[in-house]
Amino acid sequence: MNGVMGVIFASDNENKLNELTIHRTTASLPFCGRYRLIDFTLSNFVNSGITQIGIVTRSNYSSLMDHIRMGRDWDLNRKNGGLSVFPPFVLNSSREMYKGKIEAIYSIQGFIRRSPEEYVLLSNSNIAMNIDFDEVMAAHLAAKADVTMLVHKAKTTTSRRLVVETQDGEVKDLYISVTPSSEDKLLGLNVYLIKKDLLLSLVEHEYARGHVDFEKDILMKQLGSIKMHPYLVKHHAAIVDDVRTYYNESMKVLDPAVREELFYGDSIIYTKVKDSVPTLYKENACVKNSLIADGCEIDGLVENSILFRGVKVEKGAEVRNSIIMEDGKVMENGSVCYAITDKNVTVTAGRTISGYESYPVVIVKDKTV
Amino acid sequence: MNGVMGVIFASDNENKLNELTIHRTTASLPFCGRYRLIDFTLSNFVNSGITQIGIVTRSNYSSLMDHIRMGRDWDLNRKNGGLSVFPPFVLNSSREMYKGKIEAIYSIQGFIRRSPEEYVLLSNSNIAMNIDFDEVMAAHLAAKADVTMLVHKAKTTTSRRLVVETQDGEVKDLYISVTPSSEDKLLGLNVYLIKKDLLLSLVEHEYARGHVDFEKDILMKQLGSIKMHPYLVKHHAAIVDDVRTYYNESMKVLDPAVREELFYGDSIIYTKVKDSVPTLYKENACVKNSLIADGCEIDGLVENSILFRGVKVEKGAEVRNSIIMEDGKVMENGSVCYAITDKNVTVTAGRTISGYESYPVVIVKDKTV
Amino acid sequence: MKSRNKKECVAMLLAGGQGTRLGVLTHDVAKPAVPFGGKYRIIDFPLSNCINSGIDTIGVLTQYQPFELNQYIGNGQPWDLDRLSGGAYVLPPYVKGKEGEWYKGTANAIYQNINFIDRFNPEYVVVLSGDHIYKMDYDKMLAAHKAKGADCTIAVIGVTIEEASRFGIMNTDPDDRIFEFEEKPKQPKSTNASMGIYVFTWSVLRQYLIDDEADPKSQNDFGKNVIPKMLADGKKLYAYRFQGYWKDVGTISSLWEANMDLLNASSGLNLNDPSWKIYARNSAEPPHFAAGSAEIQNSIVSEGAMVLGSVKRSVVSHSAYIGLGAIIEDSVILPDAVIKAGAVVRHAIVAEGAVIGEGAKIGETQKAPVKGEWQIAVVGPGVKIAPSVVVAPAEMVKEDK
Amino acid sequence: MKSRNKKECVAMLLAGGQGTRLGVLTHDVAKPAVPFGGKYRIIDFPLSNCINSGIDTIGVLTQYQPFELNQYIGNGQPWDLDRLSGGAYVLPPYVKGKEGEWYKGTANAIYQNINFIDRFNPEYVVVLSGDHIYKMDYDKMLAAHKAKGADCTIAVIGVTIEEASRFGIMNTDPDDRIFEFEEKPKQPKSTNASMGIYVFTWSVLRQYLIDDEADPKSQNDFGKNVIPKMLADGKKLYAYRFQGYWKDVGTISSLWEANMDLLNASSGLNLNDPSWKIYARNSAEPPHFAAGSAEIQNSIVSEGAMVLGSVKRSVVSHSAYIGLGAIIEDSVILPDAVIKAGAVVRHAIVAEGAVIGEGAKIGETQKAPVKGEWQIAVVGPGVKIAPSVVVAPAEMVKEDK
Repeated sequence: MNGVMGVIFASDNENKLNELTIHRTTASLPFCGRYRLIDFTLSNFVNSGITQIGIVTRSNYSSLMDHIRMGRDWDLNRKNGGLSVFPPFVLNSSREMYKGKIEAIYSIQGFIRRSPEEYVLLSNSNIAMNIDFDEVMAAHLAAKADVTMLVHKAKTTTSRRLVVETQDGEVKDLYISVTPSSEDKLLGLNVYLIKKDLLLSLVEHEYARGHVDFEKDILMKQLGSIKMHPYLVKHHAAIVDDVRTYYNESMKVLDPAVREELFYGDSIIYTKVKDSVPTLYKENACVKNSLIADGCEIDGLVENSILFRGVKVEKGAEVRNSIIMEDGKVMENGSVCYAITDKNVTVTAGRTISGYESYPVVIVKDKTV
Repeated sequence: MNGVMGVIFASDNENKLNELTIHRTTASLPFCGRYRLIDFTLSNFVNSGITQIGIVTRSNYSSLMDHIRMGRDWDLNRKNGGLSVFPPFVLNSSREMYKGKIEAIYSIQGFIRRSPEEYVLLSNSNIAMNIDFDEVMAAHLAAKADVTMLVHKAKTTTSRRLVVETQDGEVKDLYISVTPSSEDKLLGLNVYLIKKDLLLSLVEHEYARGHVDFEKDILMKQLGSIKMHPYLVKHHAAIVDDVRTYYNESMKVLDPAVREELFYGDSIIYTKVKDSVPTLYKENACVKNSLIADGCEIDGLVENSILFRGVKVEKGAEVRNSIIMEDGKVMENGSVCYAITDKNVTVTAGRTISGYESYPVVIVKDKTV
Repeated sequence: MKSRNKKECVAMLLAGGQGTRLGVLTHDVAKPAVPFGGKYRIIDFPLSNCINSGIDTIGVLTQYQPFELNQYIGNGQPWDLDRLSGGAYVLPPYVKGKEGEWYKGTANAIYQNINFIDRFNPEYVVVLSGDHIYKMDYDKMLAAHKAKGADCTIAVIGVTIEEASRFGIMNTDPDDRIFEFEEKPKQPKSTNASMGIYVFTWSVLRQYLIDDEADPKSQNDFGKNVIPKMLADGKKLYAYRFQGYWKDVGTISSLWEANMDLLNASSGLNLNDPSWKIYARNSAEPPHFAAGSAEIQNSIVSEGAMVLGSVKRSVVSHSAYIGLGAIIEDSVILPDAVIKAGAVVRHAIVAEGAVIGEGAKIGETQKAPVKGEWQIAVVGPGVKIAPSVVVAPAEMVKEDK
Repeated sequence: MKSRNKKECVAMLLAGGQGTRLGVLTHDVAKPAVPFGGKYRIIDFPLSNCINSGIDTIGVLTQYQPFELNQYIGNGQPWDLDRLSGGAYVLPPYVKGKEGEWYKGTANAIYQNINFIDRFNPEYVVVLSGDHIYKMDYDKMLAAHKAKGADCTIAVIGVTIEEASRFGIMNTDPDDRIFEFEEKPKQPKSTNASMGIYVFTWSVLRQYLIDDEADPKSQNDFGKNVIPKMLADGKKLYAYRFQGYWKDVGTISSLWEANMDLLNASSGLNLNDPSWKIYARNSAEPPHFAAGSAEIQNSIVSEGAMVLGSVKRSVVSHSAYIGLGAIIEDSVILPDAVIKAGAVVRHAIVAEGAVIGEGAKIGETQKAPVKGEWQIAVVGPGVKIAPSVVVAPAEMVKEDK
């Protein structure tokens, strides 16, 4: 895959993730106990030999910068290629934030043009999956496609998703759906493989006409004029675009089969190494059906939950159906149920946080309840 | 020096550097043929064992990010400490740029507080010198100072400089001078060593009252209340704050004695390694009193000049008393005299660029003359 | 112009021989590469101590096939040892002159690498052992060495008078200057046991190594030859008193005990210390999973592990699997080991990649543990125990059974 | 779940013996560490070729004291070889069994490191030499190897029929399959000279190495034993034709010539190639300085050098000093060498840190050069030549004079 460079959009849909992205981009959203969402895309890229990677940020990207450092944990601290992070400005010296993917690509066209690779893989950062892009490239070449778009089979919900209708293995129609469907459809994963020159000429053309939406202003418009090939991702693929999907997709990972597909597939999923100690279970620990990261101390009950690194659950405390992010603390006899607590949240002794499966409560970073 | 962290302000005075900082911060201003200004401060820090370093940017920092990557060339790609680059926003989520050093420090107070070091070294990035900060610390402790400020002996010019008046080895008075002096004075180098707690409490106090200028609102105001110790830098120290000082300070480096002090003193000066080939002198080369970086090809005349990496001087071309930055090209019979050409400037065949010693002409990046 | 490779202090880590007292655990790997504490290897402790103490140039002296250590250490990145100059170097005895020779003793091992040390032109050399679990700031010891103007400083730890006869004992004057060194004395005069950690002024040690090598009667050992010779010559040797947890893990039972010490806050072995992290090469595994059927108490469990059974007072390392109904008590399960459904493991160490078949019984399955009488069963790396097979207490299983 | 250490292809770099033909230049360092081209060392070429070809795991086999190479390679960062897994490893012959032995031949050197290679479980192994200057994409050669389903692919370069009898010659059928290999044939049947670069399918080579080692009559050499045996067995060996500059720099005159080739665009040796950079450990020096008195033409000069005299048709390496009135012609001045005022150096190599006294005359100071009759004088590393001393053409100076 020496001929492919990667471009990751660090921010997308973050409005709907509200409290969880106040302090961070979607890319750096914690996921699965020790990861950030972007780890999956970065790791898939690296494992497929894509080592020239640009990340376009939009705002709140301190946590992202802190997480990726210069890519050492992904083996991306390279002399040629490696990671380039682009600040959220349109062009270099302006202070205007970019508005859509077209504008974002336009603003880094110099970087894309200068890179020696012939192809570009575009990806959002709100996807968790484990995939070998070598196979995507092989399919792209076999189909003689201009654009290959990754799709998976799923039902539409109220989230904004791109529905892909195909005929004879080619994309026939594309539209955005925001209404729930009863049956599986092919939904776009916002990952595209395309030749660099084609991408840049399409982007330049549309940007010059004031268009910014890649899906609407390029893909839908080019239907019929360029050959679009759908590549079906059969393994588990999670798209996180609001608090509900974040919660649901997190809980799915408690299923060993899903974990197998996400973590033991083609790619090793790397993340920032934090050198935590293993988790300590104390006298009164009772942990069931839960995913527990390193560095926790558990002396209470944990059930159907995900604990990130450094979480403390004290004696008599109960955590059920919840996601407790890094350094969270549930003190004696505290109780957390159907909740997502962001980093460094403390639930003081005896307090209760409780939401509903369909509406998990979110506690923002650094809060003490 | 395990107890000292460093904070570098990447942008200062850049208004006066006009054309040279359109595309970059002062910190990433090319200097001495293969360096950027910030290399000196970073290398002095690293050589003195200061490895927890924050860089506060202000704008146009893409070239800075590209230059420092994650600090690998300075051995700063570390698990604990290393480089942290802070975007130019006041606090995390705002879009307002910081206004003065006080605001900049305030905006990264979390980083400063969390770092385990007891002391902070504050430095602008427009200084080129070679210094051992261990000695500064020893002097600071010996003097039982609250703040140690680095000073050197020089005449004031029309540049804005902090004049330091001393009595019995202590700072007695501080004021800003913008008028030329006939005799040497002690001028501040904008490098300060101070205890973290003291710095943060001073900054908090002034910031809460709307003050932003570190020198005026903290140092001058605290005269008499805290103990300020001047540390005299005896070796060559260059301060670059406008095009004229940039030109003059560059030309000084043609003097072997100055080079000895800058490059063969306490610190090894590191920079981003570019793996250029050695410079090729061709049949008609004639090079006198000039500093020539790697990767050049010279077939013409070069005199009293500095050539950065990858510069080409073709047959019959003449370069005199000039600074030609990276990838500059002077084509056949072209002539450059008293000029500073930014990166990738081409002087086409037969053309002449000529300024005056007191007013060197500046040709902006990527221009073809 | 100064030398660009100079280091004030270089560490030399004596990674030891084949560690025969650890039996099957060191059959294929050098002792420092033995796993510890769920996600570490023994060598992570001295390496992390070095980098935390500001020492970034380390020679790892191993008698053994160097490849495993070479690969584990790699570019040194996990320990922040991927420096522009310096880093960690694995130094097996190499062939020179006609054929080359094994490291004859601890002093000879350093002697054979004088050229390596000289390349960094250090003022001091720290000599460390590769089979101790402890956290220590060598920089403080170095500062003491400098302050005393010592030729050699030896770290000592207080032991009980009963234990003292099992150690090398340093007898010191009130200023901590060592006037006598006794190896395992029957009648110990003090309780300052050597921890096998030395700071030497390199110019002094260098000459002693050359002289020691020239002495055909010498065993080329620090404790037996070099230190006594330095004392006899009136060199300035000082003891540096260390407070804190320190354990030699050169035997099965001490290795097991040190693992158990992690479960016990009062043991003094606390790795959850942000100011003194112990680094390890990361296994890139997801968090561990406790299934609905899991019962885990008083134990530590690391990343990538999958627990369906019951785990009490045990260490479960990364990527280990504990099947449904399996019972793990007072045991250490090393990385990638698989304990199948219904197996019982008590007072045992199950090594990397070992597979315990369904319903097998490993170790003490009857008696309750009595302190000091533990008998630890060991199942070797990759060994497969068939279903329902019984492995006796203290048994060491080298082959499939 | 896949193996996390697997590499498709591992490179083994035969860094050779003491390189006696290079005389004083390799007295203290292994041949691959000899400086070249102003800022490089010979080993930079194969290392850079590897990383540019996507091979990030390299074993460097050296007979010699490994410390200099160990330190030069360090964590591999200059060549982008500081990878999380893989990187460059210096592998001297180490002691095993009773004592250990020198690498007996090229094949034995790889044989002794089978365990190293096995740790990465590669499908292919590239075997390289450490004394050639060239730029080559091994990935293309590997692709050809795979496309042919070959057991072994050998890179060949076209030479003249006169030169052919100095090389190992591969006789091939039209499909480039090798049917015969002749070492320095008197009557060469073709002009395909082996470049000493092999791609092997590891499983095949591994077995051949084991068999070769078991054969007491074998010299354990690729060219003499392994390749002929594979041909005899009917294995699939293919030639891979290389176009471009390639030079063995195993002798003083060829090393000097290769340096001179850098000054001559028509030689085909162009290092100023952004798509195929040659990396080197950087010396962190400021740009070089040409003084007002300097005269430099048809030469290359590297960072940190200081030129006050006259330099013609020469290579001046980093940190070298050429004094006032000194004359350097047709010569190679290695790093840190000092040529004092008024000295004359012609047709010579002045090694690292050598000091040529004022007015000394080194090498051919009379005759104009005649191609093919160059006689290169060599002043060894650190050697000091006193003022006004004369060193004759072709003289090799080992000691101060």
